[in-house]
Amino acid sequence: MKYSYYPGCSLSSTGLEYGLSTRYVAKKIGMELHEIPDWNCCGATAAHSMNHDLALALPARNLALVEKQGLGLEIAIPCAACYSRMKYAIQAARSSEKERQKIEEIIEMPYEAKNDAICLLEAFAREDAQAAVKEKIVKSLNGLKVASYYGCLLVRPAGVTQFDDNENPQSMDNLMTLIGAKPVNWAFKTECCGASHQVDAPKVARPLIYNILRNAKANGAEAIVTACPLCMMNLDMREFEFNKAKKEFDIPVYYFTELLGMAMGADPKELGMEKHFTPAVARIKEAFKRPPEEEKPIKKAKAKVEEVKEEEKPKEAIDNE
Amino acid sequence: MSVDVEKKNVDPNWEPKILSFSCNWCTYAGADLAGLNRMKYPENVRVIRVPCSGRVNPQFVLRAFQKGSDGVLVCGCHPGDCHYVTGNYFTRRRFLLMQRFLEYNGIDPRRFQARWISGAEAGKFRDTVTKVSNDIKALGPNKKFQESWYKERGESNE
Amino acid sequence: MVERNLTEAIAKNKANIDAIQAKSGVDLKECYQCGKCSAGCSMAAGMDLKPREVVRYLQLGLWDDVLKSNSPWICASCHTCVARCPHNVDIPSLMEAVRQEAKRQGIVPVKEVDVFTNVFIDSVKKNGKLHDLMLTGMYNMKSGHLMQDAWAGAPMLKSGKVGLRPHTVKDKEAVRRLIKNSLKRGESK
Amino acid sequence: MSRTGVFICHCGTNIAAVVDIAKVVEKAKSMPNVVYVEDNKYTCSEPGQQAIKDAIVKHKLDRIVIGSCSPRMHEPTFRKMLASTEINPYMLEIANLREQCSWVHTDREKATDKAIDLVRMAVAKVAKNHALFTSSIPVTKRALVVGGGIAGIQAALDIADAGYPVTLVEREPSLGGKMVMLDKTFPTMDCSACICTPKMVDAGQHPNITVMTSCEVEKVSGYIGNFEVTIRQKATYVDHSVCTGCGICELKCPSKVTSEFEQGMAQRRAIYKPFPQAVPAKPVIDAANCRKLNGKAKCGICQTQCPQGCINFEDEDKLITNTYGAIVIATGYELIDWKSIYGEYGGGQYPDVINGLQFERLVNASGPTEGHILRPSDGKEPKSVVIVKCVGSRDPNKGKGYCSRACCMYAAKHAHQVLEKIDNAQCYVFYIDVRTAGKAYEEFYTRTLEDGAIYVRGRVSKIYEEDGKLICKGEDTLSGQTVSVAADMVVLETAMVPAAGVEKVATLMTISRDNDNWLQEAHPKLRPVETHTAGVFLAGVCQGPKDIPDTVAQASASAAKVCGIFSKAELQTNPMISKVDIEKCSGCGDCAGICPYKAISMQDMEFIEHGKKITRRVSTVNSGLCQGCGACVAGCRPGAIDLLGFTNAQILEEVDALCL
Ligand SMILES: Cc1cc2nc3c(=O)[nH]c(=O)nc-3n(C[C@H](O)[C@H](O)[C@H](O)COP(=O)(O)OP(=O)(O)OC[C@H]3O[C@@H](n4cnc5c(N)ncnc54)[C@H](O)[C@@H]3O)c2cc1C
Ligand SMILES: Cc1cc2nc3c(=O)[nH]c(=O)nc-3n(C[C@H](O)[C@H](O)[C@H](O)COP(=O)(O)OP(=O)(O)OC[C@H]3O[C@@H](n4cnc5c(N)ncnc54)[C@H](O)[C@@H]3O)c2cc1C
Ligand code: SF4
Ligand code: SF4
Ligand code: SF4
Ligand code: SF4
Ligand code: SF4
Ligand code: SF4
Ligand code: SF4
Ligand code: SF4
Repeated sequence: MKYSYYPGCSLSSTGLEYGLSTRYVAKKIGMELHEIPDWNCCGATAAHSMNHDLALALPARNLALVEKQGLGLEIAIPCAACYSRMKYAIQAARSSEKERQKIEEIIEMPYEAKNDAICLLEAFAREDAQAAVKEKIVKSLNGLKVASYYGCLLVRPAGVTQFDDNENPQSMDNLMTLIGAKPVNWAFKTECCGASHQVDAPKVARPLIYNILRNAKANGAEAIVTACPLCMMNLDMREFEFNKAKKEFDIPVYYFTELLGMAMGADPKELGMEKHFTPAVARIKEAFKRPPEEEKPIKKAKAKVEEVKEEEKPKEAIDNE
Repeated sequence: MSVDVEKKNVDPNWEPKILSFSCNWCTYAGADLAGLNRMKYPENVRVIRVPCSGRVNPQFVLRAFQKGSDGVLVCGCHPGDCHYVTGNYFTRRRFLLMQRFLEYNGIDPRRFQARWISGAEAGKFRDTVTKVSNDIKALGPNKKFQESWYKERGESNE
Repeated sequence: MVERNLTEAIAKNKANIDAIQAKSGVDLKECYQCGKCSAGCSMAAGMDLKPREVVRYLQLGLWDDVLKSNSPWICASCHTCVARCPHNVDIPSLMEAVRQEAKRQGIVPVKEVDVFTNVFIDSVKKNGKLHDLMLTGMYNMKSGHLMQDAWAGAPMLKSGKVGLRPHTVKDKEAVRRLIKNSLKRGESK
Repeated sequence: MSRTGVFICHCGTNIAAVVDIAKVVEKAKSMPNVVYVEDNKYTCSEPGQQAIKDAIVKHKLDRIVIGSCSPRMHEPTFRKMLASTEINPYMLEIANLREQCSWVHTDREKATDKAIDLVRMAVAKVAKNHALFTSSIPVTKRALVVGGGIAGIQAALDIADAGYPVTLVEREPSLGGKMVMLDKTFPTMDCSACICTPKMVDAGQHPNITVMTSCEVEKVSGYIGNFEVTIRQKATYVDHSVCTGCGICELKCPSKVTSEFEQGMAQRRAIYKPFPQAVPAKPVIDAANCRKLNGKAKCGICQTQCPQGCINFEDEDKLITNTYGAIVIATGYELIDWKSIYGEYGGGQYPDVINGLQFERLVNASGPTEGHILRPSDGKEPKSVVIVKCVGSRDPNKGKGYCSRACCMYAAKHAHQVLEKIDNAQCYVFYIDVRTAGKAYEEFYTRTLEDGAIYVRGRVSKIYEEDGKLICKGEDTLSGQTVSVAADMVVLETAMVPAAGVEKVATLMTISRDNDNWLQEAHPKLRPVETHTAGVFLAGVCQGPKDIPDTVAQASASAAKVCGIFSKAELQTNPMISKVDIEKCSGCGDCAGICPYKAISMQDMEFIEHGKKITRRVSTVNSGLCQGCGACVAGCRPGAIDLLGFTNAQILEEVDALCL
């Protein structure tokens, strides 16, 4: 579990908690994250609104720095937007020699598109990480009902990201099950949250957040988990805003790393969890106090007993006749 | 390994002679369909109808090169779709042997191609023929093989 | 509504529409107008032309309508449409190509989106990294939405989520050159 | 010296517009052995053919070349014409001047040059042609029908009624296929079971029909007139010869599993008949779910309960071999597995999103709800029903590119049924096009609109559950509005795909499949029920999506084809087969290994060599089996085997003529 690490701009600003909790959890499970030296902004949605080449070049400089870093590792990226931009850049550079050379010319650095990028969620969804997480769990979320929200950029376009199903992904749900939470079956896992348009076209974009929250609520979610600072920021901040107008939602929003951290016994402060707009600490503390979920093996045993009984019945019937 | 002839002194109006052995059930039907659909392709390919690509003796190919053909194309049904069940598997095997043999004798392997074209793939027929024709045009006339072939026997190539 | 003269529209705009197809890699003929894209589009409610209509208008040669449309500016590039499209029509690429072309001609139907983009890139140009406070401040100023999200400023400053001083890259010059190089190449792709 | 006549066809202007006919004629005159050349406007026409016949007499021709359309088009025509002359029908070669010349080229000069080459090649080849003679083989007048849906049943009945014995092989425990699952059938809305079950019974009782259920074809060899077919009778563990179908066993069996027939919406037992009117009306044991047979428990209840003592747990698969003169394939279809490809429709997580066949069972009076349309999730009557068409059809990205052809109509049927059976129901049909190409179909669709069905033109993008409703999001592309419907139940009209296992059937019969795995007919318009394997015919959906009227029509057509074969005492063989020169044969046996039809066997033969009798192994070809592929020829090193009609000498002449 060794990765080059591209935190992206958000993790030192609006996504502070994500950065803190990622560091915390990674350290716990022995995942090495080697931050790319002197990385720059990936350009997010703005660069590709403006110019195609710029949208490739900004992430490509970071990728070239990874090659210069020389560790030969995959790059783990916590932010879905950064992840998407990096994947595009890698794909473009690999698509043709011409394209790759063009990128090199623009960034004025050698770039061979050697390293792959994965999202941080994928790094944690891998078997080795899951096993390590399992070992470090000290508290269970005791069936806390969580709606895993993946957003668009982690899973779409499938040809670029090549990660999980684009309508009903499972990787975050699996991690949540691992720490004792209960993922709810809901329908807005990969619906768009409006991304940057929350700022520049709020009238159109706000309802998207509202619908996401509504569907999570309708399906009984007590919390939403995310794997992207933009999704998180949008949901958390706008839920707070909606509630100011009318107290309608009581669904704190978390980074999956925060919940992993909590299950590993972290203090909420270490993870930055008090920084959310929608208060988030109480819900977890309350969950920890719940009675533990019934263990599954017990259920199984019961079922077995029933089955045997059912088979015995007809035998009696024969004897009677 | 000897290389193909250089393209020196080639008449600009020169048209290659390309022979295509096409199986009756797939490629020949595909070629007919290309006609029905009025598709256009170069005129320099002549089709010889065979019942199955598996019918093509290596001897035919040799003879074609020997007599002045610039390229030979063998076409049949897709593997698994042969009208005669397995004929094209034999074609495939023979084709590889043949190509190696020709290469050994100094013929550019691009001059001898095998393709799978079904009766429905009129477009593929057109594209294949066009590509092979362009490739061979780029390679220029085929002389080398004939020369060596005849020289070995102490004959001239005329 | 005025009657559209298709003979004229198609003849007049063929070159533009061919160019947009080439640039976006979208073959407009692929779309058979099933509407699945519009139906699933997250931003459709704010679009004057729904994604399907953008394609349709282009199919019919109604180029000017599309250039002036707000849809390419509102599209969030979420890729829901293309993921579900039966014919894999890459609408986000099409939107992007139209938006860039509109901008080139000075047509900016949604000023805010343009301002946001420019401010964002300015911030990157200046520091190599994004400075949220500057982004929000400059955006509000330039877009005229002075008080937008101002309520969030104080708590975020307090929690350290936004800082007064930007984070910066060390090699600012490299990033600046990179941006210059990209923009200089313009649409040479 | 042979005397070749060359006839160049204009095909109106089809050839003449591009190829300079006069020049071709001129050149042909100087080709070797050519003694006569003429051109005709329409060679295949009555006068065109007469002109050739006249020329044959007048110029004492002994072989001819025709430069015309593709030999795939008119070779049989011209062979037939030659049959009425002095010349053997096989003394003919055709230069393809239309499909492979005038239609694909525009440069007149180059096309003409090519035409000349093609004629020269044909002239060279024909010089080496030999007279060939067909021989005859006897016909076994018994037919095999594979697949017992309505297509197979109809074909079997028609052949049997014509007086020929038929074996009808069905892999399920009963005949009936999909049709017997349906409730009513468009456009007449007659009860499907009422018209289908009598046919099943007819087939079951017909003196000329042997119904073999729980059977599959295992092996096929031979050729038209004489196919040797091995059928695997799967173990049923019930002796049907004594079983009375009383059903006691079924009632007592404790092992319940979901019913395939009821589309997963009801249960059946491990010993079961798929449905009450099954033909044969006798149960079978499903070994995988029988507690005794799968080793999970001792059970054996059915055995103790059966008054006839028919249960035999030791039953085994049996192989039965018989000879058939012709085969009809009618393996039908299944519905596409939409759950694995449409995550946006919930991927199967919502029980009230069902497919069309499930709906058929729900409205069917003998179905799990006795004909009441009730939601699978909670048994409540849905008041608002959404029907989504083209799910998996016309969607090359996720499903299939083709149109499934019957769903537009049965979607209208389903809408009609919803509105008829549920009071105050709302029914929304999301569609892209409404295709009603059949007699009385458009009228049927219009009636559904009159019933009050709301047709919305657009493909649904997402279906999800919220507050107990299924939210369907679509666009009404006619008004340009995005719309949503809160439905209680959603019916997805999903694509038809070929029945599982069709690849095996196709391979056994050596017939080809198209890109979507539908079985390939010999010609889409003019030979729609034939295949490229002589004596094997197609009926029903196995050839491509269609509804019942078309299925039945095709089934009767294939039956007519079979009867056509059986009406002859003997069949004429294809004389273009391989032939061994035993003098040259080294007995290596390579050819026998190559032949895909097992037409070649090695036999010991006695020879007189140097006055001495010796025995040598040589190759012999079975003329009934040889299909004329020529693979053996290319594989014979000593050149002992040759393919008549495409001999080495003929092809080499063609090569030489081109390379001149
Ligand atoms: C929901 C729905 C509603 C419909 N409603 C109508 C309607 O109202 N009107 C109408 O005209 N049409 C309707 N249709 C279409 C109709 O179902 C078909 O046209 C018809 O059933 C096709 O019959 P078939 O015999 O070709 O295929 P099938 O009914 O599929 O029969 C094929 C049979 O072959 C068997 N089989 C498959 N493979 C093998 C094998 N390898 N060996 C042995 N046996 C095998 C199968 O078990 C099956 O019994 C509807 C279809 C659907 C899905
Ligand atoms: C414009 C057009 C384009 C088409 N294109 C296509 C196409 O591309 N592909 C396709 O598959 N289909 C096509 N079709 C359909 C196609 O024409 C028909 O499906 C087909 O020709 C029907 O053949 P038929 O023998 O049933 O009828 P017809 O061709 O009408 O033949 C009936 C014959 O019976 C004769 N006749 C009528 N009454 C009597 C009588 N009382 N006594 C004796 N003789 C009688 C008529 O003179 C006629 O010769 C097209 C149709 C049209 C109108
Ligand atoms: S989903 Fe695709 S095919 Fe359908 S209207 Fe949109 S772009 Fe066209
Ligand atoms: S990519 Fe754009 S057009 Fe497509 S669904 Fe998302 S917002 Fe709508
Ligand atoms: S023989 Fe062929 S080419 Fe000549 S008229 Fe008939 S169809 Fe046309
Ligand atoms: S109980 Fe025996 S006779 Fe009756 S249906 Fe069952 S197997 Fe047949
Ligand atoms: S043995 Fe028992 S489980 Fe098996 S079929 Fe008979 S009754 Fe059913
Ligand atoms: S028949 Fe109608 S519903 Fe079915 S695939 Fe074709 S157009 Fe779609
Ligand atoms: S391959 Fe030729 S030589 Fe060998 S057995 Fe067959 S016919 Fe005889
Ligand atoms: S020609 Fe083909 S089918 Fe005939 S014997 Fe030879 S290999 Fe077998």
